[in-house]
Amino acid sequence: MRSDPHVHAAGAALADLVLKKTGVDVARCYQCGKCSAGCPLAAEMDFPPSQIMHLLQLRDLPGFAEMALRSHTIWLCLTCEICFCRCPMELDIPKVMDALRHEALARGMVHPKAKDILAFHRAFLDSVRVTGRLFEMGQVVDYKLRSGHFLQDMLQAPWMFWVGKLHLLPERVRDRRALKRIFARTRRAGEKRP
Amino acid sequence: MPDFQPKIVAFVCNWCTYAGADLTGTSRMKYSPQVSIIRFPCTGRIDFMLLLKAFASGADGIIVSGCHPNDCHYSSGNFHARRRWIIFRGLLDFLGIDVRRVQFSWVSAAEGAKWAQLVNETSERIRELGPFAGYQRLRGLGVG
Amino acid sequence: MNALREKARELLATKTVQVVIGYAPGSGGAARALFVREAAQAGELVFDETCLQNLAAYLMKPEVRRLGRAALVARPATLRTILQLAAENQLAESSLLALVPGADGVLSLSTFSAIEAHVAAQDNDLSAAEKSELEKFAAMGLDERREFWQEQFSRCLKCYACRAACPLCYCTRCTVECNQPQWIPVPAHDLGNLEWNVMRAMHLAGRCTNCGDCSRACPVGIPLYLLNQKLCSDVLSSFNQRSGMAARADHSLSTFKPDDPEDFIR
Amino acid sequence: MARIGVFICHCGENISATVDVKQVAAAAARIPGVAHSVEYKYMCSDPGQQLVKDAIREKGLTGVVVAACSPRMHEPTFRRACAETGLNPFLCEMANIREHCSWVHEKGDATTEKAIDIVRTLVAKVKKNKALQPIQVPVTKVALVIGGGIAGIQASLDIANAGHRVILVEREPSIGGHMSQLSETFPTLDCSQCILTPRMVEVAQHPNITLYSYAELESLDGFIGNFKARIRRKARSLDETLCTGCGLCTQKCPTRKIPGEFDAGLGLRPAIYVPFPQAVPNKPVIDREHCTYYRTGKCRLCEKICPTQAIRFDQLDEIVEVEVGAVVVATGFDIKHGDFFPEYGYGKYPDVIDGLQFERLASASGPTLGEIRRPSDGKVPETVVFVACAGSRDPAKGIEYCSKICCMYTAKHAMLYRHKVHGGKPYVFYMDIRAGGKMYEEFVRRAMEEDGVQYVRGRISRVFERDGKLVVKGADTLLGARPMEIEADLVVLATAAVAQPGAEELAQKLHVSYDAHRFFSEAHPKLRPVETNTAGIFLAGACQAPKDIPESVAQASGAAAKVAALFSRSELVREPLIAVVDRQPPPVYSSCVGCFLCQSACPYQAIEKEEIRGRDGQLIKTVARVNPGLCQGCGTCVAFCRTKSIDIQGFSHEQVHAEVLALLNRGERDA
Amino acid sequence: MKTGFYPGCSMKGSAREYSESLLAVARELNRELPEVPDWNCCGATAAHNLDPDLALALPARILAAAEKDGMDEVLVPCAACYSRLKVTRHELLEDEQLRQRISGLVEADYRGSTEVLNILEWLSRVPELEKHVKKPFQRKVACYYGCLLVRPAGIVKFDRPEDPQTMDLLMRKLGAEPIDWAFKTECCGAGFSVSRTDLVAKLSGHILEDAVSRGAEAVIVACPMCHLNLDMRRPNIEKRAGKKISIPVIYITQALGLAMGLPAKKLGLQRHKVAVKISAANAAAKDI
Repeated sequence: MRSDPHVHAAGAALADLVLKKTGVDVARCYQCGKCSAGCPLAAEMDFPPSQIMHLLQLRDLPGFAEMALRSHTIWLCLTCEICFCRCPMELDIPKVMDALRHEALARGMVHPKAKDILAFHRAFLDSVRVTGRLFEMGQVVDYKLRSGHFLQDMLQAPWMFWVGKLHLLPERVRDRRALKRIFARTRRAGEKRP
Repeated sequence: MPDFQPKIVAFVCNWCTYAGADLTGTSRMKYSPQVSIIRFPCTGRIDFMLLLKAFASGADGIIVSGCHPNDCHYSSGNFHARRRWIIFRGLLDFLGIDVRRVQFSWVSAAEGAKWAQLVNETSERIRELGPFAGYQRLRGLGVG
Repeated sequence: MNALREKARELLATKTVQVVIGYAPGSGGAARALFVREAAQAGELVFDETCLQNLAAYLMKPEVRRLGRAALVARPATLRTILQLAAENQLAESSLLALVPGADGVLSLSTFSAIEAHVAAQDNDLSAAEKSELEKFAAMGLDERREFWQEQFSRCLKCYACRAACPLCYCTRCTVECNQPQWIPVPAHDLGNLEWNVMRAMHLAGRCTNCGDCSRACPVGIPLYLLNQKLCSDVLSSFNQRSGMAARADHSLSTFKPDDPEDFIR
Repeated sequence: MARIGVFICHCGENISATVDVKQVAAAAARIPGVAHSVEYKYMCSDPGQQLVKDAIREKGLTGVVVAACSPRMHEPTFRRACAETGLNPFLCEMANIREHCSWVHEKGDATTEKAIDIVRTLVAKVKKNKALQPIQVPVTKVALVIGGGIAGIQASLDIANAGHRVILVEREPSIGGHMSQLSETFPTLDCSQCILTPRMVEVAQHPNITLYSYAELESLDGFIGNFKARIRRKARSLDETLCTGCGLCTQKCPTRKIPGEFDAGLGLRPAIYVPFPQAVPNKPVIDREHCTYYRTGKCRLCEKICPTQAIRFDQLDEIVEVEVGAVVVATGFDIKHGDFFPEYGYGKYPDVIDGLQFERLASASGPTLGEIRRPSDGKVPETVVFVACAGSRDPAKGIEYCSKICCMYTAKHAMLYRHKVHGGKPYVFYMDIRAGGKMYEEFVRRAMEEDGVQYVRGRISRVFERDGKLVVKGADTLLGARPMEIEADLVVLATAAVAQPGAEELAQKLHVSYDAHRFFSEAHPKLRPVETNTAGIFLAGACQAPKDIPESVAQASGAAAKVAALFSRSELVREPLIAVVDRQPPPVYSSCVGCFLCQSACPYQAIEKEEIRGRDGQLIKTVARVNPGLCQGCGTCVAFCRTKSIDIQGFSHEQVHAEVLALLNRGERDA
Repeated sequence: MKTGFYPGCSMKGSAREYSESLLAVARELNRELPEVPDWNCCGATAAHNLDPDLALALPARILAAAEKDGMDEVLVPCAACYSRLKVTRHELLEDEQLRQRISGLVEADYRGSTEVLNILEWLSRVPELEKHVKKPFQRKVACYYGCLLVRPAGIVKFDRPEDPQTMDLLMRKLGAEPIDWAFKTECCGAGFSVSRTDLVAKLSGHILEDAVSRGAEAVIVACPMCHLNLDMRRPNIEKRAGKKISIPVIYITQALGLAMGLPAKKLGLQRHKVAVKISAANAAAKDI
């Protein structure tokens, strides 16, 4: 931790926001690259994790930190925790990724290629909001509507019915009103949902 | 008691904590100015009577700090001190004196950051506990 | 009792000792000390439940020492006091023997090792009643304890009767008499009284053998025994040590173990 | 009536930037007993000191308080200045308003107030100071050097060549240390043993040096000039005076498959062994843990064949007591071993090795006679991955610091590999290259430019085994952190340099301080790098922090110079900050009642019993007395004394009592 | 000691056989596993990706319900749910202010007395598990832990994050021979099963290929998501790899059930995409 209070006081750099929300001080990253070396999806990413950290480190250089928000990386991160596990500085990178996702959503800076991933997550939460539990059938249909991928997975569904894995009717939480209230309260803090 | 500024006396040994506090300074780490240090050769030298005198003279809190176990410059002064404090603390508590006002600690010559943290946390705690009015009232007869 | 008198007579007659320090009936339900220097006088000795005083205190008085070798009628705490004084280099083995009256006669212990063996066999724990009183204190709130002691100490006269009665307060110059610096203010008032009593308790920590004479001596009835019992109990629980168990022993506060408890130290 | 002078230093702006020094000076002037109070920009400068000296003379000061930096910095300066005017130096005190005030608080009234508090406290103290006379103690002109690596060897030779006796203690059967295990040395690539062994022989032959190999320090008591060391000579199971070092026993010993320490576990040795051919002394030792005779009671083959009947199965450890005047600690370092890097398979895969093991592979005296062959199957590796910073600069592994030597030795390893295996492919994964040193950068450039070592900037994430290869998962941070996999035959981890096991215990025996990583602490990080906080004990080499050979040697010579300087005098002057027991005229003699609780509390056995006898020889009383030669001034006895009969000079009851009262603003009534 | 059971959504649907086999095994071991009353979804990846408060609120409601019901611990067999519950517990107990705020959000107070347990911890506690083995599972198996059972190590504090051993030890007790392999804790693609099937095919493909190349006859898992990716996504994996990969993927509870001699059907083995053609008893492969 840096002890000088003045550093954080000046301007609201993204790095400060990350520090506030996650407790992770990106200045501690010394760019060893161990996270990128172990990340299962680093090859798919536009900026591997160590570079995301470096973008945040360039706190005052216009446009750089924003590149992290607009990156595909933050949506590809699987939260597999291997980077955090091996980071010599013990930086909770997955938590930073979460914070960046939330910020990207709030600022409307989601990477275009993340559309499908985002659609899936939204369909998932919608299902939970309505039933309190994930209704896989409903979610898959919802996702297809949101993503436009109608054919994908159609082959799987009959088989899943067949082996008894997919139900036509959802499981439900009894106290669904309570769930709705939770969603209503957290929504205020979170993204502007469509 | 928002603007209560406690008076805290730190009794520290010369070799570890005094040097550690020097390091805090050399490293320019900041801490609360309510604490002042009195230097002793070793924690073994610190007479429990001095702690009583500090409270009697108006201290709201006391820090006693020296070398970590096995690191005493004099090899065992801190071990003797530790025994004395175990007993003294128990007695104070038995007499209804809040032992949270006396913070014992080990701060080595390398632990400048720990010193700053210790002082800040102790000041904060004493600030929360407020002035040591109960003890200071005993001075009523004006002897000090 | 007859055995005790017989033994005293014999010790004096054979000049094994020059004085037998024992008890004689006293006023107010407590026996008083009796110094028997002639065999003929031995018949005055008594020993019963009113004999509470720790006669070891007299061993430290120069006037008594001048009398010569003493036989001391000893209660359990007295024996431990003798050993503690020996451990503090205050008693020569040849200067005394201890008389322990029991159901079947009187035991004469003439060496420190004999006293040690006897002490090791006796019950040196606080009594159940003493323990429960300490527990009651521990259960009280901090403020409640403070108020209790403030009230008690407010009555202290600084008469030092506790000190005079205590066999372990043999210092020729007490801290309270030091005036450069003046550690403890001379007049009796709340602060000075607290400091005096804390100081005395600390100076007895690990040394006191819980004879209780300080409390009995206190003219205003401050339960000083509580402080001493608290410290006895802390010394035992923290260091597994007891005072007055051996004539050559390290004092529990001037020794240490590397793994003494330190959960209160940051 | 006290006449105290208060001298407040600005320390440039170090103090005056946050403390209102004028206000402090004004406040000090109002303290009763203060006769003079001034502030000045640099009190420690010549004119500043002159200010103090002039005031002492002109104002007839009886005490001086210099409010400036820590007494650890300039107390000696101002005490000397006082002494020059004839004022007893112990009547001068430092009020630390820099490290403990101006540097740690923000500018403001509270900070100035605190500075005034500190000054008032020290004024109260100095009023109670007494003039003291320094103590003279004799010096035993023998040095104890602990550790026989290159640092210990150098220190021993330098001290011995200065004409003083040296006792060199080495834990292992031979001196030589890590340097004797190295193949070549950077940046010259000269053979390590070739340059080391002549020094080892010189140690063995030097008339001033007594070598105790296979020995350890048991305890050290005493103080500068007058230490007493107890050394445990571990049983070699051998009469060294008879053994000729012929080596017959080591050749015939039937128990031969013990992983050898000298070869970092890669080679095998017998149960009776000499660690390496050039060992000094060249006398074997029996490893009792593995020896058949000690395990089963049968064998004794070595005893039978020894031409001089030197084997002693019943030999016991021997304790040697020596008196020495100074100690040089040169116990060196270790590297991190074991299950330290599960993600790299270190300790799991035989072909993931550490730097020291690679040294042995590359060394002509090593298990492969200098051929690079991997441990698992003896194959010559076609691809070798070298990993720098394996555990160093890694707070998650508990080691924040840079091990300092790895950048250089890794470059050396990669070069040696290229020299020995033509067509071999060396990769070095690194974070930064730290090549500060004479010819060091050039050396690393040579590895890249001439020897074709491929450097990849990044830390590897994982090593796993697949089809007989070690798959190294890394990323090149210079290429967009692009992940890469290298199939290697051998992986060499430059594991962190750490303190020796047992460093903590040794520090405790010596009463020297050590840091969080158990490296021994120097007295001052810049200005007293070879001294410890304990006078008379000096440091050399990597026991203080990771160091390479030239630095270790330089520090060893520095420590030796310090020892020689100490031994240049026959007597030392010590500060008289020691305990004294009160003495009074008859009939009291002393307020001490002779309970001797102080005696068991004293860490130095400095408290003696003194019998006071009358003119007739009759014992009047037995009281405590402090032996001023032994007392180190901790004051533990003082706090135990119920009659306040023991006091400590410099931190007396009166002094500290006055400080407490003054600090809390209540000192004036007492004044 | 009351141990509750949090099935999570997938164990009611796509991972039905995990639940079936767990309950069958629990019955056999005489262990009661009452469900957490009126439990809800833990929020999974979606919640923590999109909404930090929701990511804590959903698990907090579950924990509070379990605590209120007097459960000393909750068994969470799904590794993903386990991670969410464990992380939430950690964060709430670390930060009292946060705990109070989240308690307000979910209208229930979780004080931290209920612990969170994964399936391996639960099984490791069964005394003398080997005594229940009737048909030793004499197979070379690849124990696949995935990510969230062992990471983040500082929070889950379970086994070691690199080369963990708990499942290997359990399988050894069942008579199996766990192989030493490189992908024990590599990620399978997790929540991308539907949205980025291509990536799942790649990551899961690497895992299966390593297991097969080292002679494993089955992959043992303890997570419905891992199972989904390794089993149900097998067509995608095979398509990407350009070859047939027939190694079955078995929940540890199924392996245990087989070793205890329970019928395959009771353990839901028929619901797998990749046919499980091994029985526990012997090396002679036989269809079940």
